[in-house]
Amino acid sequence: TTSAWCNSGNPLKFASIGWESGDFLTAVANYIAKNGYGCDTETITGTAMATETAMANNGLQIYMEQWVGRNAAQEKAVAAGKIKQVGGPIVGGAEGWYVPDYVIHGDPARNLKPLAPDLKSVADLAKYKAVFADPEDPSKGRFLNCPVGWTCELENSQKLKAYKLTDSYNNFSTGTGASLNSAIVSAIKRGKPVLFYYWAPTPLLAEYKFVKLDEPTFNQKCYTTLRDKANNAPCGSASSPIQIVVGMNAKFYDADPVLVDFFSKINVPLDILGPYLVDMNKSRVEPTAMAKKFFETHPEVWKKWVPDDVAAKVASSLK
Amino acid sequence: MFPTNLTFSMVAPVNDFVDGIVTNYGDFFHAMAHSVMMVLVFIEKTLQKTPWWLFIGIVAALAFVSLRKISQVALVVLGLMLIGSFGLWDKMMQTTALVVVATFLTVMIGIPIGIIVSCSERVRKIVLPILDIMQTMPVFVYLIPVLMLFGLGKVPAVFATVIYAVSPLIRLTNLGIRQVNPEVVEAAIAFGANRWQLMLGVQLPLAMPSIMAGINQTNMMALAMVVVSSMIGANGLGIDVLEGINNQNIGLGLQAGIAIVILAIIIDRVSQGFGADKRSN
Amino acid sequence: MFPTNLTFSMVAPVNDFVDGIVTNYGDFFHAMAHSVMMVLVFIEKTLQKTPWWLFIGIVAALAFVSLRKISQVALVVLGLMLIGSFGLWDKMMQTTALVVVATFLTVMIGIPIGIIVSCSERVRKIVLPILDIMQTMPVFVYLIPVLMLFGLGKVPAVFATVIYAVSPLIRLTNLGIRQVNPEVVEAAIAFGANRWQLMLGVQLPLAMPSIMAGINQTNMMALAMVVVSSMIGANGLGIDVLEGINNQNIGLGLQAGIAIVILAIIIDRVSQGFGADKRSN
Amino acid sequence: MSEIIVNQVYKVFGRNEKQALEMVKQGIAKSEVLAKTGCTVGLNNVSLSINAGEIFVIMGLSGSGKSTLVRHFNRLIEPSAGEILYRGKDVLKLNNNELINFRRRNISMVFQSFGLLPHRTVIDNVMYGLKLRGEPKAEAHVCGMKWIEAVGLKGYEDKHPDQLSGGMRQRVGLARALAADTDIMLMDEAFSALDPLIRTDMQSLLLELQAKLNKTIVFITHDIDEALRIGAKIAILRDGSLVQVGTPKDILEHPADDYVRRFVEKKVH
Amino acid sequence: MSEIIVNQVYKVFGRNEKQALEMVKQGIAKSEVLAKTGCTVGLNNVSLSINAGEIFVIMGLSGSGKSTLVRHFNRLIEPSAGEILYRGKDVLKLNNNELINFRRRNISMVFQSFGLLPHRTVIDNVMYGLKLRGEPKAEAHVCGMKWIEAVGLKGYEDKHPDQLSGGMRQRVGLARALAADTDIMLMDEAFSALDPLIRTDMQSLLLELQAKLNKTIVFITHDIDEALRIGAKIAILRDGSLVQVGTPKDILEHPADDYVRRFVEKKVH
Ligand SMILES: Nc1ncnc2c1ncn2[C@@H]1O[C@H](COP(=O)(O)OP(=O)(O)OP(=O)(O)O)[C@@H](O)[C@H]1O
Ligand SMILES: Nc1ncnc2c1ncn2[C@@H]1O[C@H](COP(=O)(O)OP(=O)(O)OP(=O)(O)O)[C@@H](O)[C@H]1O
Ligand SMILES: [Mg+2]
Ligand SMILES: [Mg+2]
Repeated sequence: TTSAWCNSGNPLKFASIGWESGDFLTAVANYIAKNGYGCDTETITGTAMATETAMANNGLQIYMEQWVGRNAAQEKAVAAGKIKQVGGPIVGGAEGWYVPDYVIHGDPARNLKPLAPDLKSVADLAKYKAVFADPEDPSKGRFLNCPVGWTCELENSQKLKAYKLTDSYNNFSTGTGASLNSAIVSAIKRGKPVLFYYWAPTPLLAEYKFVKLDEPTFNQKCYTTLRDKANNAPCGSASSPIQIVVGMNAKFYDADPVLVDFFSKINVPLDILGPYLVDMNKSRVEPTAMAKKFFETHPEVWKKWVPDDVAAKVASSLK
Repeated sequence: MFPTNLTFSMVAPVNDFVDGIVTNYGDFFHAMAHSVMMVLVFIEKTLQKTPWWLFIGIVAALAFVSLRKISQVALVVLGLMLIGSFGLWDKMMQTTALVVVATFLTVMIGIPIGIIVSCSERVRKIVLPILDIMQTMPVFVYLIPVLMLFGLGKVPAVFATVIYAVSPLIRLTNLGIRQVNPEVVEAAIAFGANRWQLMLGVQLPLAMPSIMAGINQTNMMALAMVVVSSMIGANGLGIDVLEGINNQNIGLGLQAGIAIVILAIIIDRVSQGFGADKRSN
Repeated sequence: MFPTNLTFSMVAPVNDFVDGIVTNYGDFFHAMAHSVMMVLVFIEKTLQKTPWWLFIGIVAALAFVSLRKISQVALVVLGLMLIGSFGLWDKMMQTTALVVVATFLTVMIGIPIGIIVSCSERVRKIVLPILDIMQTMPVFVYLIPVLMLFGLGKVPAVFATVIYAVSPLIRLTNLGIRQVNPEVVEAAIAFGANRWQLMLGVQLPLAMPSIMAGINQTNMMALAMVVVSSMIGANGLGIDVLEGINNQNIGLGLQAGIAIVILAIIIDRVSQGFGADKRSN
Repeated sequence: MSEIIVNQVYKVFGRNEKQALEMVKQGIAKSEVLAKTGCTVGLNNVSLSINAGEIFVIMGLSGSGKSTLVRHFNRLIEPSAGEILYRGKDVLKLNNNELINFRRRNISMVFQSFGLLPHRTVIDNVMYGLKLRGEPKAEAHVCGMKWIEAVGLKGYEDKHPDQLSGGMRQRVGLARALAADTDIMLMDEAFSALDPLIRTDMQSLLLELQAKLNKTIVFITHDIDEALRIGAKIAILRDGSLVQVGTPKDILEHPADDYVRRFVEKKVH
Repeated sequence: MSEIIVNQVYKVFGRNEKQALEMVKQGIAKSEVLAKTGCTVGLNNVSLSINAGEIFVIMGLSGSGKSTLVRHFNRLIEPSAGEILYRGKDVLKLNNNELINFRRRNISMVFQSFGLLPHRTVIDNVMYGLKLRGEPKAEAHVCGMKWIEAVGLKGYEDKHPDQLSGGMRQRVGLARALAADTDIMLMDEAFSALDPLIRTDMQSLLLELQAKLNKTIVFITHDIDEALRIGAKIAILRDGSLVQVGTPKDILEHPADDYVRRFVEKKVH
């Protein structure tokens, strides 16, 4: 089986995604495309801004982990037909508002008392604003929002209104994923309470124990108000169910049905993925090495994605 | 390619080391950062509470004292009005608080160090590589540990800005002082100038053009750091730039960018005016 | 707070404008960028193919010619070896290609403009605000359109680096020339020096300390842009820094950061050596 | 034949040049103009003519405008009013190229404050004029060394100006002007920092040059003995105005006023 | 009583100071030392003593070490060997504070190349010494204006040095040293750029100061008339060595060698 795109001499460029699950998926797909389909592959680093821009302009072809409806630029490109989205490489992603487990249950081993024992849902937050006090303005709590410009930032800002938390919590922009992550890790290491937005699958959620706060069940009408900046009286709702897809440039999509078929079949089950992510984060294993390990230990998963001849080539390249 | 048998890695030990510090001393550093943060918050709140016309008035007055030209003052006022009419007034105030504090600290640190460096060849040899490190070590490398130690937001932003912006000021102060005509210095010494008098009365005034170029660079670099500051949770104009990036909203980013540029030019012109040679004839 | 009835927005028109350009002229710009990229790729490939010992040898020879001190040359060699033993040799070569090309372009652009600016008060008044904009307009604001026009990677990286780094060089060249003792200039004119001879024979040599300070800043800023370059798809040391950030791998980032610093110091010292006053006595 | 003609030249330094010039033309005194406008009168209605091949000495009180006057000859200063002719051509109307050529070939200058290039060695300073007009390096070097020797600086050719004494620096400036080998030489207190022995040698050198090569030399000095020894004509300035021009004999025997008399008095008694 | 005693002072400029010093001590000539080591001999075994209240004149060829010698008195230059005493105290052993006080109260200097502060006005330059030692501003201003008038620069007190003529700059330097009102004044060719009228005034001023206030004045000049007029003693240097010291009469009547004879010859004939 061969690829029309690669046979005509085009390099196949993957976006380097910059978080563990994305890096892992990219490494897996890259390896198969290269060794199974004989493509000339490349993974290009860049911020989401740069890579999303390049995707729309055919500077890159493949973006292995796109969250549908969670990035404005991407939505625009999809709507304009410049990016096609296929498959479901990960099923069962999650997002929401989290607090470390020790804030609710305490941690005797570290001598941490439960500071918010009755915290279960977002409705309880107002009561505990002093626990999450904002150092810049201690009369309110601090909610660590997701990086500026992401769709989740807007949703969370609207949710603060919907949950009537604007008087008791400051909406704190963390700027980037890295600084959000660092702030959380720092709080955990020091045993301090912290309230934040996060998503899964991620090493952070896989590594530490967190409690996800309950939200009203998903409701499309309310969700629409959450995505409208101008709406000052939104109603509460969990975010829409998560759909993770492979994004590809439309030109590539049109040119190469074979590879499109491959990409749309890729799927790594969460229970396999989770430990890999922690491993990548903790012991700093390179994504490519991780991919090889995955090929060796879980042939039953990836062999379903490709025709036998391709599978054989990949298998033989592993030796 | 470099032979692989010669390679080693410092990744793991460094990570462990940082982890250890955050776990064991994180609270201490957070407490330290808190007082600095309170100062910053206070300035920001004061600026934000100032009515916009009063703020423009004060800046215009400053500009007049410094530049002595009505046309320039008018441009300053127009610039501020433009930022306001972009709807960026509040964010501008946050950025101003940050930048003014960072620039102030930088000047307070940079000029004395520049002076010390100019006085001794040995000190210069030690300080120069440190400056190189401060200026080229990518902010993000040390920013994550700093963030973990000091908390999100303003404090690490000021910290990073000062580290990044102080280097050209030190260098140019040093250069300026070293370029002062030795005959003039000799004359001052001959009349019994002590170190202090020599520095304040002769070397610094004659080095002023270089030092002002250093302060200009400090201003520029401090404002160039506004976006980085927002990446680590400092409010202000940088947030709009980030939002513009992440949403491919070029207009939004450009608006904030223009506001940053206007702020830079105003701060620069006013400070340069104060340092300029006021010789009338 | 600024009164909201005075606000307006330029977000939508700007976005439309950029969209239009990209749609209509994108291909043309991409083709243009392509040739620049081929030069960069060629340099990068050549550097990467050079055996590591040969590369170190060449740099050491250059350092010797410039610095004339065995101890300094030894440090240069050690620094390069250290980068190699971090396993960053290839990435270093990519970064070197980018930085050397960007620095070269910056110097080629910056010094002549600095000279022109020094000759005319009117030009200075026009150029200065442009420099302010180039230095403080956040890279990301114009990077998205540039990226849309030129594609990912090296070309926009060089573009951004030159824009960011050229400003201090222009300023310091201008300052240095303006500070040259007017009596010396007068004497040269009296003997019939034309503009060219005056500039090359008198003003530039006497402005050298300032110009070298400008080149130093250019080097520093070019290397400070390495991370930004990697954010828009240029390979090199910046990638490890980004990865370090994204994965909380401080050690990885630090290693790359150290490599960047070493590179900066080597490039700086060697270039400063070539510019230094070689007066023996 | 007149080599240089200066015709009703005025020069005012300062911001209110126009206003001050008006005041000067109305005959208001230099000190009053200074007090009222902050402008300094450099030259006040100076007219004179200098013959080819003569040594023309300019004297006057410190600050009376001597340096300002000679700077007009090679147009380092533009006058506020008036005209300056070199061999009948208006120097102020030369275009840029003509001016450069005029400075390279026809006129050289020794500066009161030396004006050496601090980054060049003594020999490079002396060769400077020759290099500017593109003479071959080897020849220029030979010529430069000749003049370095003539001014007594042999052995110092590779030093930089800051390693020399005041008088040595002055001699470097002298050698530079001599090496340029121009028709006119402007010498602004060119011997002021020299000891009497070297000074006498240098005076002889000038006389010889003038006699052999027929150079026109404009010489500023404060030393009346020197003026009388070498000057074919002497001009005396005061507060920017020309008080008297004449041969040494004229000046000694028929001083125009008390000021001139006091100037030359020293010699008389 | 001896105000200043110079004892076997050597000064060599350049990198191989030690080696060159050895050569000088072995009696090798200045030009040879220069050719061999690249070092310039500034002073060569100079010993002399200057009495309180006298005007001590130093003469010598350009480059013979006059400026170098007087710079040793206020320790702007450290000698390569030898000692310098002020009222019996070794100047080279003064600690930093003592040295600063010595320079503020006891010794002032007029520089050959003026050494004015370019960023300050004339009056600020003249007041500089007074300000350094902390005198009240008003008094310093009065004193400064007095000396500006004395040197004939009234009206120019708010100008900057670059707006003055050479002789005017020199007079600013003079006024600055006079205003400092110290026991010793070092005057390095302090009148070289002045016209004869002002120069005579300045000479009288010096004589008056010396007579009335008993100042010790070390005066470098190239003008033998001037030396004879004001000098109580004259020292003559050659290639860094002291050739003769004596009263004007001594020197005129019993020149130590041909060199000295030629120096004073001009006067004799
Ligand atoms: N800083 C210096 N570096 C090197 N050589 C110097 C330095 N200063 C002076 N010299 C040398 O020392 C010698 C004596 O110089 P000095 O200035 O004392 O001469 P001088 O007698 O004052 O001459 P003049 O009458 O020309 O001023 C000269 O040969 C000069 O080249
Ligand atoms: N660049 C200038 N700016 C302002 N005033 C000046 C400038 N140059 C000269 N002057 C003034 O012009 C007048 C004449 O100066 P000039 O230098 O011609 O005097 P001079 O006759 O050469 O005196 P000296 O014998 O002291 O050298 C002086 O009063 C001086 O203050
Ligand atoms: Mg003059
Ligand atoms: Mg001297």
